[in-house]
Amino acid sequence: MRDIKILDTPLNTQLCHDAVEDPAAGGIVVFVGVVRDQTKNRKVVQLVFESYVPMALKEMNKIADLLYQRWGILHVCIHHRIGVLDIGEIPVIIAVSTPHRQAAFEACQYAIDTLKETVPIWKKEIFKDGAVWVSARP
Amino acid sequence: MRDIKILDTPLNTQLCHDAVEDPAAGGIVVFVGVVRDQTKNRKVVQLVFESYVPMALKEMNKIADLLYQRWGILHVCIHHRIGVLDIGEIPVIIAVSTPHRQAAFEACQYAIDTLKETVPIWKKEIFKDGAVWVSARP
Amino acid sequence: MKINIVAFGIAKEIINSPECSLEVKTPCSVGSLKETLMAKYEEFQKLKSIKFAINEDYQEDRFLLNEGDEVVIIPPVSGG
Amino acid sequence: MKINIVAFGIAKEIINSPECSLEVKTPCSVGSLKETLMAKYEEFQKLKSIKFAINEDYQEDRFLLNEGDEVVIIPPVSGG
Repeated sequence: MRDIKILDTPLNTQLCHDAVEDPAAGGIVVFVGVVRDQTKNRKVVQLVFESYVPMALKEMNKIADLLYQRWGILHVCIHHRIGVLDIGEIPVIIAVSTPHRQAAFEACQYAIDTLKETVPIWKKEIFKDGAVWVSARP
Repeated sequence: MRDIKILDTPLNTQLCHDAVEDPAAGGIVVFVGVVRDQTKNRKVVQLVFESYVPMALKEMNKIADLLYQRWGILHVCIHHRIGVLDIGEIPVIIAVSTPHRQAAFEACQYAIDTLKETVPIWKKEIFKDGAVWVSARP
Repeated sequence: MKINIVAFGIAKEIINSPECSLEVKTPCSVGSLKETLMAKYEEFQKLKSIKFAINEDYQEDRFLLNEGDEVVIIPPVSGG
Repeated sequence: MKINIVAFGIAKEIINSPECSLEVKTPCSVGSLKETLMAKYEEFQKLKSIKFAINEDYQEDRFLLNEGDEVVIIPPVSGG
């Protein structure tokens, strides 16, 4: 089962965990991204995420395909939030279940690393005195 | 903050996640161990966990010490359950928060790998026609 | 032919609109569309990278555009 | 001296009790306690490994026991 969504409402860790439960699962690894209060020692006030949604879902599904092929995972849940997020809120959750735990760690880490490289979602950091689209400039 | 417990009641993923939240956290990794329905192709009915509790807590705290030293984690939560568990129930949850995600993955995986080597907790697999203390025999 | 282009993130700010259209020669590759765009909006040259999605998939410079393709500028992504 | 020993997991089944006591010569190391125990309960020789915790810490064979120490047999652990 795969549960891949882009949502404009708060994400829920328990929900993503439950989505990948299975009697054959020995391990579940959940990665939760959190909005930090600072970046490069500059205080962040809020983050704004926007996405090219249909393509983002397509790319997230490509990641899921690869997790099944390469790690033989049982289930994957990827939820990404868009809109305005405050410090401590959750932009992304990835949950993976596998028969043995090592594969769950590897697959989950691969998923978040790849998501950050390929999925068309953009983050703008809002500071007290300005705003920056993350990663845009060299 | 560290939240290290051995419990004889069901574990809760959300609770362990919440225990490691922090405004400075960029990533939270949660490992959830689950009772599988089989081991070496033999159908498991139940698991029984027992522990030398005071020493187990001491060893779990040693693991936590190392996570702080080696990975500079922000918080860790380790909950281990004892008693009789059915298929799909959760014997262990480890949640780790760090400023950057890579450290959270590494620290969480180190914690579960080490827990399985050093913490005095024993698991008995109950089959339809017998029972085995796991790992005891060569 | 006329190519309609959708922009997100910093690309939207650079063209100062969520979309624009460019008149290009036929055939037009992704690569030459990129050049045309960078000439018109010089700010794009300052980005770390710029990719294009055609009908919801990344495409290389040598990919040829058809009229009616959904063309989206993909500046460096930063999800997660 | 008399050493009281607590057992968990398969060790509890081998000695058929959650605890037992052994009479040992003084000084007695963890290593010689282990030998005494394995001689008395031969089933321990079939285990993958056997360790001892003295007052809630693992101790090596050369560690010397004191009367009143909390001694626990630690068969192969399998938590998680």
